[in-house]
Amino acid sequence: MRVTIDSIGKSFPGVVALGGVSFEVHPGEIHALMGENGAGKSTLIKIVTGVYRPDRGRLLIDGAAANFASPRDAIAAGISAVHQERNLIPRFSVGENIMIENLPIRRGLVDYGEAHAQARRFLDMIDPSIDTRAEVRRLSVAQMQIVEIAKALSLEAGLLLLDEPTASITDHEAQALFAVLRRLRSEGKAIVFVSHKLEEVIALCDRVTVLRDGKVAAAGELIAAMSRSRIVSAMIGREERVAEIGPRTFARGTPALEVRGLATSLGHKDVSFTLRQGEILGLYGLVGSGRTELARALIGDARILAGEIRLKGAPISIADVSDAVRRHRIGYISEDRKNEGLILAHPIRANIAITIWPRLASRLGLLTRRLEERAATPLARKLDIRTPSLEQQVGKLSGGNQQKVSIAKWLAASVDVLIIDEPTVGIDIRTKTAIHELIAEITRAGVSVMLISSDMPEMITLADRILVMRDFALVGEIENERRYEPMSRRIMGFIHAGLEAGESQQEASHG
Amino acid sequence: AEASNNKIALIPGGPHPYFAPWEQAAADAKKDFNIAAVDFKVPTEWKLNLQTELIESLLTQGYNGFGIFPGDAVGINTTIEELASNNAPALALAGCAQDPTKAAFCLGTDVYNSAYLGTKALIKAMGGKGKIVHLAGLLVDPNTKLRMDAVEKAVKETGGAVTLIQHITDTDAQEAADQKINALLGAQKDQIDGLIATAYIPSVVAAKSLRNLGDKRIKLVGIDDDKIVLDAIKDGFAAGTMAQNPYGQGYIGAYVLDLLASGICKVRADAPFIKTPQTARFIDSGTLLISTDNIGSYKDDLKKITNDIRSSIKSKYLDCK
Amino acid sequence: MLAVAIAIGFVILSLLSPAFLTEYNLYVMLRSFCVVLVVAFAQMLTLAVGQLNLAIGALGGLVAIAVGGMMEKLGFPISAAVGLGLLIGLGGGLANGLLTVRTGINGFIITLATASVFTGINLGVTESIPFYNLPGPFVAFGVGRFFAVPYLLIPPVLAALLLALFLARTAPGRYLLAVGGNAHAAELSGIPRDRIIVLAHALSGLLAAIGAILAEAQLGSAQPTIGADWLVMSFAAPIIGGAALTGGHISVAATALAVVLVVLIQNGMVLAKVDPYWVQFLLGALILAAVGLNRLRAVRVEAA
Amino acid sequence: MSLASDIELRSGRRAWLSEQSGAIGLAGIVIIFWIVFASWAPGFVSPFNLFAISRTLAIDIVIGFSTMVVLATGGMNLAIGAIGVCSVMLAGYLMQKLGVPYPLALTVALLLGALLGWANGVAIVRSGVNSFIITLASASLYTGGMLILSKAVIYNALPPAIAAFGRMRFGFVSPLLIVALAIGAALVVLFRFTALGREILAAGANARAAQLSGVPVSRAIIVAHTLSGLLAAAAGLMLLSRLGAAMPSIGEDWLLPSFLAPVLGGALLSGGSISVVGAMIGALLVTTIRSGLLIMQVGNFWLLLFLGMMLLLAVLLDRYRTVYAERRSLGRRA
Ligand SMILES: Nc1ncnc2c1ncn2[C@@H]1O[C@H](COP(=O)(O)OP(=O)(O)OP(=O)(O)O)[C@@H](O)[C@H]1O
Ligand SMILES: Nc1ncnc2c1ncn2[C@@H]1O[C@H](COP(=O)(O)OP(=O)(O)OP(=O)(O)O)[C@@H](O)[C@H]1O
Ligand SMILES: [Mg+2]
Ligand SMILES: [Mg+2]
Repeated sequence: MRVTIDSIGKSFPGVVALGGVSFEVHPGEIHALMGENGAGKSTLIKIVTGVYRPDRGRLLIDGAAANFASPRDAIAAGISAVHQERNLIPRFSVGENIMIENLPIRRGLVDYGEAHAQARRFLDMIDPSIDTRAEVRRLSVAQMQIVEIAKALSLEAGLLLLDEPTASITDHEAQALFAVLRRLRSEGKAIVFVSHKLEEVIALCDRVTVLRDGKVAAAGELIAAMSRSRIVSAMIGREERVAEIGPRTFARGTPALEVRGLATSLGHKDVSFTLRQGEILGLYGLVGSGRTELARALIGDARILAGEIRLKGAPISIADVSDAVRRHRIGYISEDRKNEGLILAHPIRANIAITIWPRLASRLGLLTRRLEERAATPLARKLDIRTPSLEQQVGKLSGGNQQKVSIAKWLAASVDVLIIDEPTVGIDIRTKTAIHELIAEITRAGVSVMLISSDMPEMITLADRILVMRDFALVGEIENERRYEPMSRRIMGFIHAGLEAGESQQEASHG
Repeated sequence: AEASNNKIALIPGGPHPYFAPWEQAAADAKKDFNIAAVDFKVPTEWKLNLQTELIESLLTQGYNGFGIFPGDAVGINTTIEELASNNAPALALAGCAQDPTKAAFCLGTDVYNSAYLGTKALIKAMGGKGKIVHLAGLLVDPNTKLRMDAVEKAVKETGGAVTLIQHITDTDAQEAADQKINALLGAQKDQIDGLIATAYIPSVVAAKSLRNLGDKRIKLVGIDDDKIVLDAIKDGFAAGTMAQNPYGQGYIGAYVLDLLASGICKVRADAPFIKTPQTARFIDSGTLLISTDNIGSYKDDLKKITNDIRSSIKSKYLDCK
Repeated sequence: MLAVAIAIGFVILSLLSPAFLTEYNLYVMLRSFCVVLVVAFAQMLTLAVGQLNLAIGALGGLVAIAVGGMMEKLGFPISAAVGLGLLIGLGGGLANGLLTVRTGINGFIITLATASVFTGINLGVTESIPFYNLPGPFVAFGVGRFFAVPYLLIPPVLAALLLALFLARTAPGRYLLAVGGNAHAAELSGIPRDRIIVLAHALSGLLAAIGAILAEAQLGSAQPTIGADWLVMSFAAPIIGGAALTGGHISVAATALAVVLVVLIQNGMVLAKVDPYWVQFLLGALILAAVGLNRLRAVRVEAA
Repeated sequence: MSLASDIELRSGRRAWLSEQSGAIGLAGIVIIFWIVFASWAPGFVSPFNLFAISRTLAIDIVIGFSTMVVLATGGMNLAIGAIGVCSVMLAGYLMQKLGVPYPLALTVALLLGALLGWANGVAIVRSGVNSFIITLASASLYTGGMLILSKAVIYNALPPAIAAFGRMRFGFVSPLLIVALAIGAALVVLFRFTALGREILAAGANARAAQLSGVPVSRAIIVAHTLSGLLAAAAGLMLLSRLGAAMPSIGEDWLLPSFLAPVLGGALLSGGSISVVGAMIGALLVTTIRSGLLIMQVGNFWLLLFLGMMLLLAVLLDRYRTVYAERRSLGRRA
C-alpha cells in the first residue's frame, strides 16, 4: 500500500498542529516519523486513521483520494494503528480486546474459543506470557502496550502505523516486535514507526521523515544516508549537540529511607535496601518484576505485611498516600500518566501546582490563579512544555508534553524522597536531557531519588547505585560505574540468572 | 344573576381523575352565574411548588377568585395569604387548609367523618365483628393521620368485637398499591375480614385484587366512585364506597368565589360552620355511601345535595349587600 | 453475594410468617417482580453505554395510555395495540438516542427534556383520566397464573435470557459494553459508537414499553401515572447489582437479584406488619445491610 | 509557539472569559427567553411576577448547589430532600415545642443538615460503596427516622419572623434570593480560591491521580457531602420561611430539579467540573421557562410538553452557540 500525504494541515484552538505536511510512504518499507514533543506526529497519524479530519490537504491511498469520516473507514481501507495513548476496553479480556474489530461469529454468536485462539497467535509474536483470558484492567502498563500491538497486528492491514510502540516495553519485547515488523516489510506492507529512541530507529527503519513545529524538516530521507546528528538537528532546528549529562559527584550521605525485610500484600518478599540522602538509586527489572508495585507499597498504596520502613532513622507507618506525601514527604511519579499522573480535564497550571496547594495558599487561606501560575511557569519553561498557554487542558497536550507536566508537578513539590517511575517515556531526546539534569539538580538540593526505568541507558546515565529486581524480590545491587557495556552486562547477568532458573523449572514441570 | 367580570380559577393539587368533574362544573358555573371566566387549571405535577407557581402566575394574569385543593394543607397558606393581600378571595375545595388560614372557608369532604362513616359501614357489612386492615394514602399528608384516627375510633367503638390489624400507608401510586395490597392479601387473606380504603388509588386496587382473588368473603369499603369500584360493588366484591361530591365542590365554589370577588358578599362571622380538626370554618359538601341499594341513583342524590347547599349557602354563610 | 442476602431474607421470612411460603404469596411476589425487572433492564442498557435515561417512566406512561387508548377508544385488537405500543417505545428511545448523539448534548439533559415531552403528551391526551375498558384476554393475562407462576413473569424472564445472551455473545452486545467501557477506544477499533449509543437508547425504550404494557396488564387499566415512580428503582437495581455509573460494566443476573432483594424486603415488611412510621427507616437500613454484606464479601475475596 | 512570555498576557482575563463562556452563552439564551416572554406574555415582567420568580429561583438555586457540590466529586447525593426535611422538622420542633429562639433553632437545624451529610460522606468513604447506593439508602433512613420521631405532624405555630422573611420584598426581589446569591458567592470563593475546594474538584476529576498527588481524597469527599447536607438544610429552611410551616412533605420532589440546574450550568456528571454561576443561570433558565409558559396560558395538561420542548430548544441553542464559537475561534487563528 502506498500512502501519499499531500500538504495536510490541522489546527486546534491556539495551535497549528500541522502546517502543510507532505511525504510518501511506500509499500515494503518501515518509515520513521520523528520530531520533538508536540511536533505533530500523533496528529498526523490520527488523520491517516480517520480520528481527525484534516483542515487542508489530501490523503491518497495507492494514488486514490481517501476521505475517512471515522476510524471505521480507515480500518475498512486496510489501515491499522497503535496509538500513543492506550485504547483498550478495561473490563474485556485480552483476547477479546485483540479481536474486537473482527470478532469471530458462529451461528450469530461470538465464538470465544476461536477468538482466544486467534488472539493467542498475534500475542505470541511479541509476548507469550500474557494470558488471553485475563481482564485488561489487571495488566501493567507495559502489558497493555503489548496487547495494543497484538491488536494492531491482528488486522493484518496493508498500512500499519505505530506511535511510540516501544515507549514502555523493554528491549526484549521490542526486539520481538522488530522481528515481526521486518517480516511484514518483506511481505510488502507499509509501516510508519514513531519513536524517540534514535538507536532503534536507525537500526530498524529504511527512511525517515522529520517534523518540526508541524512542518516537514526532512521528507523521506534514507536513514542509511543520515547520521544521528543530522536527524537530531533536523528535529530541533539548529546545529546543536544534545548535551550529555556531566559526571555526577555524589557524596555518600546519611540514610534517607531504609527498608528492612519488607513483605507486601502484592507479593514482595524480604525486600531490604537503603536510600541515602541526595542519592539516585536505580531499580531495574523486566516488565512485571514488581518495581512499580514496590513503589506502591512505599507510598502507602498497598498493604505491608511485614518489615520496617525508616525515614531519616525513625521508623514510620504510612496510613495512606496523602499521609505519605503530606506528612512523610515521600512523592511518587506514576508510570501511568493518564490514569494516575494527571488530571486530564484540568489546566496545566493546576496540574503542576496540585502538590503544593496547601503551601501556596496565602495567609487568608486563599489560593489564586496568579499564585499557581507563579509556581508553575518556571517549571513549564525549564521542561519546555509546548502549549499555547498554561490554561490549556493537559489532555489536549501531545503525549510527551503530558509526561513533562507529570514530572513538573513533582519537581514543584518539596518532598524529601521522590520515587520516579519511567520518567522519560515518550520524551524527545532534548527534553530527556533536561529532565535528567533536573533530577540531578534536585538531588544536589538534598532530595533522595529512587529511579525506576526500563530504559537501560537512562539507568546507567543517572543512577548512583542500581538494584535489580526479579519476581518481586531484590536479586542484586551494583555500584554504577557509568560505563554502558559492562554495566548492562552485569545487570542482565542478574536477570538472566533468574530467567534461566525459571526456564529450567518450567521445563522440568513440562517434562 | 347579573353578569360579573370576575375571573375564577379552580385549581386541583395535580392531575388526578377525582377532579375531572371540576371541568364541567366550571363550564356550568360560568354559564349559570354569568361569570366572565371560570377556568379549570391543573398543575402539571402533584407538587406544592408547581401549584403555588401556577396560582401566582394566574394572579399575575388577572384572576381574582381561587378555588384551591390544597396540595399541602399547611404549605398552601402562605400562597392564600398572598392572594388575600391582593384582594383575591380563596376557598379551599375538596380538602381543607389547616387553620390558621386566610381561605374564606373550606368546602369539602369531612375526611375524618367520611373515614369514620366508611369504617362503620364496613363493620356493619362484616356483621359487627372481625379483623380489618386500613389502606391509606401518603403518610406525610396530614389527612392520612386524621383518617387513621377515624378508623381507630370506629374500631374502638365496637368494644373489641372488631380489631384493626394494621394501617398500610403510601399506597397512592398504582404500582406501590398493587404491590402492597397484593402482598397483604397474599400473606393474610384468611385472617382478614374487611378492608377500609381511604384513598382513591388503594380503593381501586383493592377492588381489583379482590375480584382477581374471586373473594367475596372479605368486605371492602372504598372511597370515590371510580368505575372499577362501582363495578366491584355491583358484582359483590365490595360492600360500598364513600362517594364525595367533586362536581358540587367546583360548582358551588365558583358561585361563592364570584360573590366574594365582586365584593357583594362577605363571609358571615357567626355562620354555622362545622369545626373539624383542620379548620373551624368547614362546610360539608356531602358524602354518601354508595352500595348496591343506591348505585343507580347516587348521582342524582349528589346533584340534590349540591343544589341544596348552593341555594342555602348565601343566606346561611354569607353576608351580602 | 446478593444471593446470600436473599437467602437469609427468605429463611427469616418463612420462619417469621407461615403465610410467606404459601402459593398465593409466592405468586404475589413474583408478580410484583415483573415490571420492576424489565424497568431495571431498561435503565441497565443505557447505563451500559455510560448514559442515563431519565425518560423511562415518562415513556412507559405514554406507551401505557397509547396501548390502552388504542384498545379502548379505537378498538384495535390486542396484538396490534401491543405491537404499536412497543413501536412507540422503540421510537421514543430512538429519539432519545438520536438527539443525544446528533447534538452531542449530555443524555441526562436530553432525556430529562424528552421525559417532560412524553409526560406532556400523556397528560394532554388523557387529562389524567385512565382507560378502564381493556379487553378481557389482556386483563386475564395480567392475573393469570400457573400455580405460583404468574403469566406476567414470562416476558421478563424471556427478556432477561435474551439480554444476557445479547450482551455476552453477540457482536452488537459486545460493542455496547465496549462503548461503555471506553468509548474512545471502541471508536478507534472501528465500532460505530454513535450507532451503538442509539441502539442502547432504542432498546431501553423498547424495554420501557414492555414494562408499561406489563404494568397495564397487571393493573387491569391504563393509568396515566404508570411509570411515574420508576426512576429511582430503575437505577437502584442495576447499581446495587454492581453496575458502574460510568458504563461498561453491568450484569443481568445481579440486576435481577437486586430486584428480588428489594421486592423481598418490601413484601417482608407488609408480612411483618411493620408500623407505617418505621417502613421507610427499615427499608433504608435493610438496603444498607444487604449492600454492606455484599461489600464485605467482595473485600474478603480481594484480600484472599 | 513554545511557551513564551506572552503566557502571562494570555491568561488572566482571557482565560476567565473562555472559562465562563459556557455561563455567558447560557445567560444569552436566558435573555432571549426574557425578551420573548416580556413581549408575548403580559404580566411577565410585572413586579409581582418578578418577585414570585425571584423567590422560587432562590430555593431552586440552593437545592441545585446542594447537588452540585457532590457532583464536583463525581458522586451523587439522593438524600438532599431527606436531609432538608429533617432539618426543617427539627427547626420546627425546636421553635414550636421547645420555644427555642429562632436564630439558635435555625443554626442547630443547619448543623443537623451538615451532620447528616457528613454521615453520608463517612459511610461512602469507609465502605467504598458507590455514593448513589449509600445516599439512596440513607434517604430512606433519614426520612424514616424523621417520620418515627415526628409522627408526621406539622409545626405551623412558628415565630412570625420566619414567615415574614419569606414574604418580605426588596423592590421586586425576595430577600431569599439575596441569601442564595450570598451562598453562591461563598461557593465561588471555595471552589476557585481555596485549596479545599480545588481538592474536591481534583478528587472528582481523577481520584487516583489526585490521591497520588497527596490530595486527601477521602477527606475531600466527606467535606463535599457535609457541605451538601448543609446546603440542603439551608434550602429546607428557606422553604420553611417561604411556607411559614415545617411539614414532613418538604423535599420529596427535589431530586430531579437539583440535578437540572448544575448540569445545565455545565457541571459534568462524571465529576471534577462545575460552574457556580452556570448553576445559577441554569436554575434561572428553568424558572423563566416555567413562569413564561404559565403566563402565556399554554394549555393546562399540555404544559409539560411545551416545557420539555423549550428545554430542548434552549440546550440546542446553547450547543449550536458553542460549536459556532469554536469554529470562529479556529478560523481566526488558523
Ligand atoms: N485535541 C487537541 N486539542 C488541542 N491541541 C491539541 C490536541 N491534540 C494535539 N494538540 C496539539 O497539537 C500539537 C501536536 O501534537 P501531537 O500530539 O501531534 O504531537 P507529537 O508529535 O505526537 O508529540 P509527542 O512526541 O509528545 O507525542 C501539540 O502542540 C498539541 O498540544
Ligand atoms: N503474566 C501476567 N499476567 C497478568 N498480570 C501480570 C502478569 N505478570 C505480572 N502481572 C501484573 O502486572 C503488574 C506488574 O508489576 P509491576 O508493574 O510492578 O512491574 P514493573 O517491574 O514495574 O514492570 P512494568 O511496570 O514495566 O510493567 C502487576 O500488577 C502484576 O500483577
Ligand atoms: Mg505523540
Ligand atoms: Mg512499572
